[in-house]
Amino acid sequence: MHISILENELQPWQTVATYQQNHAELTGKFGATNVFVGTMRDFNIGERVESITLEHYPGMTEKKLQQIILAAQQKWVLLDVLLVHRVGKILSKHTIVLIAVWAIHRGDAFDASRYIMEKLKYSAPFWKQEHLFNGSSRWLQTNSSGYQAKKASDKDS
Amino acid sequence: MHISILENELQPWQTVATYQQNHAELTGKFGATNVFVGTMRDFNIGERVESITLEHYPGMTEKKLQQIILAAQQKWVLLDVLLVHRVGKILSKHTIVLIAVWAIHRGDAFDASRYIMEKLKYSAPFWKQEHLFNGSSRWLQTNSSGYQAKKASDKDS
Amino acid sequence: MPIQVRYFAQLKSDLGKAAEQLNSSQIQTVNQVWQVANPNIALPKNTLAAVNLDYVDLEFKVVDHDEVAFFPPVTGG
Amino acid sequence: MPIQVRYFAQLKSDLGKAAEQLNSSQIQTVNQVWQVANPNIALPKNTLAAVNLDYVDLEFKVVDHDEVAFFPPVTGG
Repeated sequence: MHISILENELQPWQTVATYQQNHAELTGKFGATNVFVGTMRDFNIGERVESITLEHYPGMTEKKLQQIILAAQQKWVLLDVLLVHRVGKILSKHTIVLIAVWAIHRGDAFDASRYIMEKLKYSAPFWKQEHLFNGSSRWLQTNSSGYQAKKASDKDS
Repeated sequence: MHISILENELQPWQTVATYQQNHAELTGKFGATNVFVGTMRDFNIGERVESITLEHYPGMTEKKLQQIILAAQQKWVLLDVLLVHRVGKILSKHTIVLIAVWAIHRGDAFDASRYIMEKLKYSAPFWKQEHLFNGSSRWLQTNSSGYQAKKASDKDS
Repeated sequence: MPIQVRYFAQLKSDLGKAAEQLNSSQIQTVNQVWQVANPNIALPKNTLAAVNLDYVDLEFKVVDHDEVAFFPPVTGG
Repeated sequence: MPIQVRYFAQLKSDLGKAAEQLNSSQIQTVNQVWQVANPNIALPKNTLAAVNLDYVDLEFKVVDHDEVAFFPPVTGG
């Protein structure tokens, strides 16, 4: 398990490739890798967004993310999990979060990625403040209702 | 939508990064990307596997994969789908299949990736012949029961 | 009528042939394609069939110039 | 008893403070931490609380040197 809270730009595919290269002990063992990447869109709630500031609660963030991944490891057979989350100022089009799960079987990789992402959205102490092109800023009030809810009401990534 | 049947080694993360770079029209629009990668393991059904030969039915393969992705696009709101499947001789530890889905919302990206992968496993005309380290070869008889089935009986990636 | 027949994977190995052409006015269904092409061999259980690149059942009607394929359960991905 | 209090995100902006230390023998619960720290302000609806980096409810008992945090619903990912 590797958790990283990153202040700089995140290159998701290069990060996964490098991580996999540096963990040669996994090679030949995993049959299924699932990677989820959350990216900042240009638009949100009808407004053009220039950037966000992602605040978090240092210490609690890492603890909570670790608890989430440990819970996933209890539920599914996982070989490794990499979780990287940006904080600070993030420009539109940039990566916000990366979750990579290596497993023997695909069911575990799919289920665990999804579980980790949902738990993160609802319990990891991150807060987004959006900076609009019109110069104003706003705190996001709630996160999306997630994949379990009706798809039509799923307003966020 | 892009479907590729590949005779040469597949570098999954570089492939996704390059595809995304070459599709600048997606940038800023997608909030969620899900990538599934299936990789050849060292071991299967208790034997050390040196390589596989992946046979397919040219023409039907492409048609079937296209039908699967079109069906996914009917079910979920997707911005783009990339599917690359190896054929021919594949060494242990090498990538077999890559499915990348770009969507606005994460629920769509997760659901569609999973759907495409399951449908591919059960209906795309690919066949694996395993070459063991003891010199013998065997055709795989059935694919795994998938993620819907009991996890304990899920014997394949 | 000429019908193209193709075999894949273990079925191809077991039969020792990958493709053949049939010309018979007797053939109406996919099942009959198999019977004419392999008169002494029962169609192996679980064999899948496709006509012109789409899955069909064994009672599917074939017509002139169809491509009929027989193969074992798929194991890709 | 000394208790560290922290605020995040919009709550921090609204209150105009990020952290403070309380010293009061009156405090037994998280709810009382808020009341002593913000005597004239009702705890905003949906506010979440954590003690020593774990979520708690408002009746959770605090002890000396605890770090108590208040913040709005999270919106990461």
